[in-house]
Amino acid sequence: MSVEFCGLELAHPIINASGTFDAIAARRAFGDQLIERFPFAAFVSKTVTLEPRQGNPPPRLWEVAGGLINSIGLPNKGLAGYLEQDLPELACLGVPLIVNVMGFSRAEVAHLVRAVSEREEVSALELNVSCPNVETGLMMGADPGEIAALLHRVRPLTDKPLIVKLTPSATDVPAVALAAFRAGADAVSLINTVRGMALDPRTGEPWLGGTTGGVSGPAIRPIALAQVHAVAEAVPIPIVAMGGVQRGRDAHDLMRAGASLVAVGTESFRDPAAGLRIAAQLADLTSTVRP
Amino acid sequence: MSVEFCGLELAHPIINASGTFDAIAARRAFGDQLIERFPFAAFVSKTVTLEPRQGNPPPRLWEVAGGLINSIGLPNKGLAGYLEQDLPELACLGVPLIVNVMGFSRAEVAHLVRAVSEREEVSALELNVSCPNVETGLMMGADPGEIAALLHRVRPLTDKPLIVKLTPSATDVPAVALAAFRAGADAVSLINTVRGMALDPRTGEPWLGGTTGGVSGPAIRPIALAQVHAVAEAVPIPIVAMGGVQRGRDAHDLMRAGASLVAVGTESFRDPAAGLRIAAQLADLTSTVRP
Amino acid sequence: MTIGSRPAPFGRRAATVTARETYGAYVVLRCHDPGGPQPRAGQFYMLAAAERWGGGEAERPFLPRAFSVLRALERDLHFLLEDVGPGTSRLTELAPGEDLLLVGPLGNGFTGPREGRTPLLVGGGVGVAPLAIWQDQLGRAARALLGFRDRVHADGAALLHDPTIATDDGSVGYHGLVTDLLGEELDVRADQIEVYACGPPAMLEAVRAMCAERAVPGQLALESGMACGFGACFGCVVPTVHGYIRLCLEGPVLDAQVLPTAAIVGAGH
Amino acid sequence: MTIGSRPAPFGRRAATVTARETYGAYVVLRCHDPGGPQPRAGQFYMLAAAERWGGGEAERPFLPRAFSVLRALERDLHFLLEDVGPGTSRLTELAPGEDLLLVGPLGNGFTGPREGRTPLLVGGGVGVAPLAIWQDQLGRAARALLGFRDRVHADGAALLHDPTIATDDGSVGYHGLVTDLLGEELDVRADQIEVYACGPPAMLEAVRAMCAERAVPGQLALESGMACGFGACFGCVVPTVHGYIRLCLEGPVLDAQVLPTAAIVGAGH
Ligand SMILES: Cc1cc2nc3c(=O)[nH]c(=O)nc-3n(C[C@H](O)[C@H](O)[C@H](O)COP(=O)(O)OP(=O)(O)OC[C@H]3O[C@@H](n4cnc5c(N)ncnc54)[C@H](O)[C@@H]3O)c2cc1C
Ligand SMILES: Cc1cc2nc3c(=O)[nH]c(=O)nc-3n(C[C@H](O)[C@H](O)[C@H](O)COP(=O)(O)OP(=O)(O)OC[C@H]3O[C@@H](n4cnc5c(N)ncnc54)[C@H](O)[C@@H]3O)c2cc1C
Ligand SMILES: Cc1cc2nc3c(=O)[nH]c(=O)nc-3n(C[C@H](O)[C@H](O)[C@H](O)COP(=O)(O)O)c2cc1C
Ligand SMILES: Cc1cc2nc3c(=O)[nH]c(=O)nc-3n(C[C@H](O)[C@H](O)[C@H](O)COP(=O)(O)O)c2cc1C
Ligand code: FES
Ligand code: FES
Repeated sequence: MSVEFCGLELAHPIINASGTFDAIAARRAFGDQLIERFPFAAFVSKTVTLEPRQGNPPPRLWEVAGGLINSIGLPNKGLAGYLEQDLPELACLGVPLIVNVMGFSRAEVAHLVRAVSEREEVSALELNVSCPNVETGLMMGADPGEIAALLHRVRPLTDKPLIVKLTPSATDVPAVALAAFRAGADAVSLINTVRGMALDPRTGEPWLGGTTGGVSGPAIRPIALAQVHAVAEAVPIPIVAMGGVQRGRDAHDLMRAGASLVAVGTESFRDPAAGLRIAAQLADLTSTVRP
Repeated sequence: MSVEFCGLELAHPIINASGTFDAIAARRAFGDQLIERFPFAAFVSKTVTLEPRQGNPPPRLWEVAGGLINSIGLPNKGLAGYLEQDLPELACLGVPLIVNVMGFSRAEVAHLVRAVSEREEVSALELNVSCPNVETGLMMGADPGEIAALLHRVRPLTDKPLIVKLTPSATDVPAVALAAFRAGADAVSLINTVRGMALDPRTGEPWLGGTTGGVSGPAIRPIALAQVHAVAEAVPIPIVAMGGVQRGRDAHDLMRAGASLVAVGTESFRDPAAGLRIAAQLADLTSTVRP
Repeated sequence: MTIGSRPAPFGRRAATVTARETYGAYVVLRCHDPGGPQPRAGQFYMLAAAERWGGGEAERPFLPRAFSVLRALERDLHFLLEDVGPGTSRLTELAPGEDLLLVGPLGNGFTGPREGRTPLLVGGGVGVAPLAIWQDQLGRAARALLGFRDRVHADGAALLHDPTIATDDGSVGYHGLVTDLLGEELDVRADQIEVYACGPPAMLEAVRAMCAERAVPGQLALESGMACGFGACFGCVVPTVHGYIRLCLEGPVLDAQVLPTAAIVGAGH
Repeated sequence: MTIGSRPAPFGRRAATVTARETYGAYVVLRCHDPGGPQPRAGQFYMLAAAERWGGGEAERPFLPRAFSVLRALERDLHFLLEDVGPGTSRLTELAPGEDLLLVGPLGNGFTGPREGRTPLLVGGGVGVAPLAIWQDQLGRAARALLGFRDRVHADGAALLHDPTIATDDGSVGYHGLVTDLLGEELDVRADQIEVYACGPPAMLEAVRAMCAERAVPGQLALESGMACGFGACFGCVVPTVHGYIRLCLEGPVLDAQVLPTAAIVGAGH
């Protein structure tokens, strides 16, 4: 099952979705078994921003049919904290590290890309563009022009593979993917969570501290499959697919639709070792399907 | 619970979502009880197009977590067939009729609006704009400019309430709603289904005859709530909200978020009389909440 | 009383499971349905478990599932189920005392044989269900040819009176396809028979082709994926010579002649 | 053996339910967990039913649910459950022989009282759960003050040794709040007590305020909505004087002093 992705050699095609697995916390909970049986072929960090962030006020979670809405708000230690404290610890995981970064202006993203890229522990970068550009007011990831301008700025700053994580809420996601490809992205990843909302059953007010949040889990799996399929027809670069993957068959479907790697997010909340199970199920399916 | 909507007096705020209840077929299955206990305060037709349509090749359905994907493809008798055969029968339902129409060009929509609007059995029109404009190539419902141009063309053609049914796949749904309002829409309805896909577990090929389809049911309820909330903040006109409504509380949530009416779609498949149950549950909730 | 004269009650109603029996690979569920009318043979119901309909494979089931009525006695409805996925898995584990939610009877059902013809029932697998109630109504003289995969499935044959059995593996009865048995019958008396068939798509298609070839009238009880069962979703269409028709409304029993093929895409498992 | 020295096994494992008992409004589930380490008092597990986790109210549950360990004896884990929604509804209907899926033990647990102080356990409602195992470990001399809504809930008091009981409606024991009882204790010997408390947000907040006022050390076992239980989702944060902390990782037991409030938004029901 070993696979090549943007020049990286991975043991299998299953990685984690950004922000859904904290390897350092998991090691505290599960000890060194986590390292011995690390569930992912590469480890993707939670989104790192330039400055430290507290994240959104709680409540941050709301369960829905086949999934959940989260309004976490990207809490993180900020670039410096991440590079100093987390990266050295993550380097012990024994799998390639992909660092997910987000900035609120092109200059911020450029700063992040340059600084992260300098670190040899880092194998690839993922750009989270599901946020507005404070300069233009446009969602970076929803507009082909924004994406192109962003990549023209940051692409020259690193030789490492650059993955652009698309937002599912664009009118024309394949057009955004195409713009990213043309401007030099090495791969795209999709889908990020889909905007959703819930009301407090007692008060009728928005439940989530952040008012709205993002839906993840099997509820969005058919949406992910459709978008991956459409993007695969639009761009020739590798795709990291995610959205509601629970079983090997879901991963297999996404790969049939054109994905090179599949990321597991919400399912890890239900089963911390979901990545291992899904990778094994996928290997079974692949060996049965192509004997 | 009686409500006023664009000048219509409705017995309660629950109507059906277009294409999810065929009153004529239901009368064949359930007899006159259907009329005696008609579950909706107004009846919305399945989308009517200018020409008759067979719809997509089967399979047309795929069940997913908390919902289903459909790729029905708008089969209908065409405008003439609808006006001649269906409308007289629907007039016996005893509730206001809302006719949903779709055209593939502004001229087609204009033709449909004019012809439908002439019929006195019709209380209001709903424009289904979840399709590309063959003239411009743009999704009519995803682009504010398209919507404005369409409404400038068709708004003068009818005095009846004109509801624009928004597609949930636009980057900025509130902007589309605002364009519709400014160009004279009396109300907006949302959300239509969300594009999704499934693969045949045996062959790995797309399962649906139409390749992709639309996800409906509780899986999309949090998405609907978020979009209704955002649109309600953007426009002052009434909103018909739909998407995964299963219980009175779901309808109540959508009304809290800004809806005037709530439409029930997929839940009618599980329970043909769902509309009655939901209207009763909503009445209970409303009377408890505002004593 | 006119059988099947009343339409289905509007809406979904609860019916308590009164018995659960296994017939080899199949489960028969009986439930008490005091509110419903007597169904016609060939009609079907949409069923769901009242509790915990969901949470199975891939977080399904969500929609109700269609089942032919197997037998209807004294306000008790019987259904024959094969566990092929999350919906049938949930239903087949229901125990007496638990509730079903049902809508029905739906669809059209079989009509009696044309003048001068005797009925011949041809069933495959779980498709024997509508033939049992049809035999109840036609009388025991109505002969049945039933095909099954193997011995454990052939136990389903006990639901009909004196059937001739074929199995794919020869473990019970004739070793081969039930359509071989049908062919033998048709060779002898094609002009005296009206065929009533229900079974997997490939079998139904073979039956259709045989009937077409010999101008034998046939009524085929088809399956297709259904969401609603009462004409609301347009999801269950099958192609006919008149275009697509909603199987839940115009079927599930269709005259073999209207079908270009009875091998419905996406049906069966 | 050092109690609680081993981390939780990585991943989710099945544990068979061995007993189900009711204590008034509560259910105690026992399950056999040969693979897991001995939990510490105050630690918790993420639980789900192995079958049919889903298909309840609003098509939930989907995520596992957090439960404090009530007692851990001979590789058997006990949990105390109150049915408040689709997850607890499904879990409380599990019968012996059915499987749970569990992850844990997770979180930090209580630590022994500071030099010179004796423990006083203060529990409200289903919050008595972690106090039972803590009393097991501290010894029966550890006194417990327990508050319940009414008689049917007060049956949960039987899970601890010789507790002093308060009920909101006066049906059992003291008529009033358990924090009234705590106040009386603190009035007498604030300098000799360390408080261990678990219960609904409003009760915990009252306890926190009382401890703060009289400089009494307190360890509060909190609740907040959790998706993962092992630090993966950042969903369970509660505000502390050091900023937000993940309750599943840094808690669920927190020193009362770090909390600006123990009335956690969105916790409880
Ligand atoms: C009119 C009629 C009468 C019937 N009578 C009977 C009867 O008497 N007894 C009986 O046992 N059965 C009967 N059936 C068939 C029965 O309805 C199906 O077996 C049942 O719906 C399967 O549901 P499931 O959840 O168990 O399996 P599913 O997994 O829903 O279905 C099994 C098959 O459906 C397809 N499938 C797989 N995944 C999906 C998905 N996500 N969405 C949609 N399709 C999928 C595949 O082809 C799979 O093999 C009848 C069907 C019809 C239409
Ligand atoms: C560390 C810890 C230990 C715990 N120990 C115990 C214990 O020992 N015994 C025990 O009985 N309980 C315990 N709990 C609480 C228990 O986890 C909850 O009662 C349980 O998760 C409720 O799940 P439910 O599905 O039954 O109800 P839900 O409906 O999920 O939850 C009930 C409450 O959650 C909110 N809510 C409603 N709908 C939703 C939704 N869609 N998504 C999110 N929230 C919603 C509301 O506030 C509602 O009143 C503990 C919790 C934690 C964090
Ligand atoms: C709790 C939570 C936190 C997330 N945090 C991030 C994040 O920090 N950065 C990011 O790019 N995506 C984040 N995501 C999105 C996931 O990476 C993934 O795109 C999405 O959850 C869909 O996958 P899933 O359905 O398997 O969870 C988060 C998702 C969840 C559920
Ligand atoms: C089977 C099916 C057919 C539909 N057909 C139409 C249609 O003809 N015209 C239309 O505007 N919307 C159509 N819709 C969309 C619904 O009106 C509604 O917007 C959507 O299903 C969300 O509501 P729900 O989750 O309650 O089903 C259809 C939906 C389904 C499931
Ligand atoms: S199943 Fe819905 S129309 Fe036939
Ligand atoms: S529950 Fe997920 S981080 Fe605490």
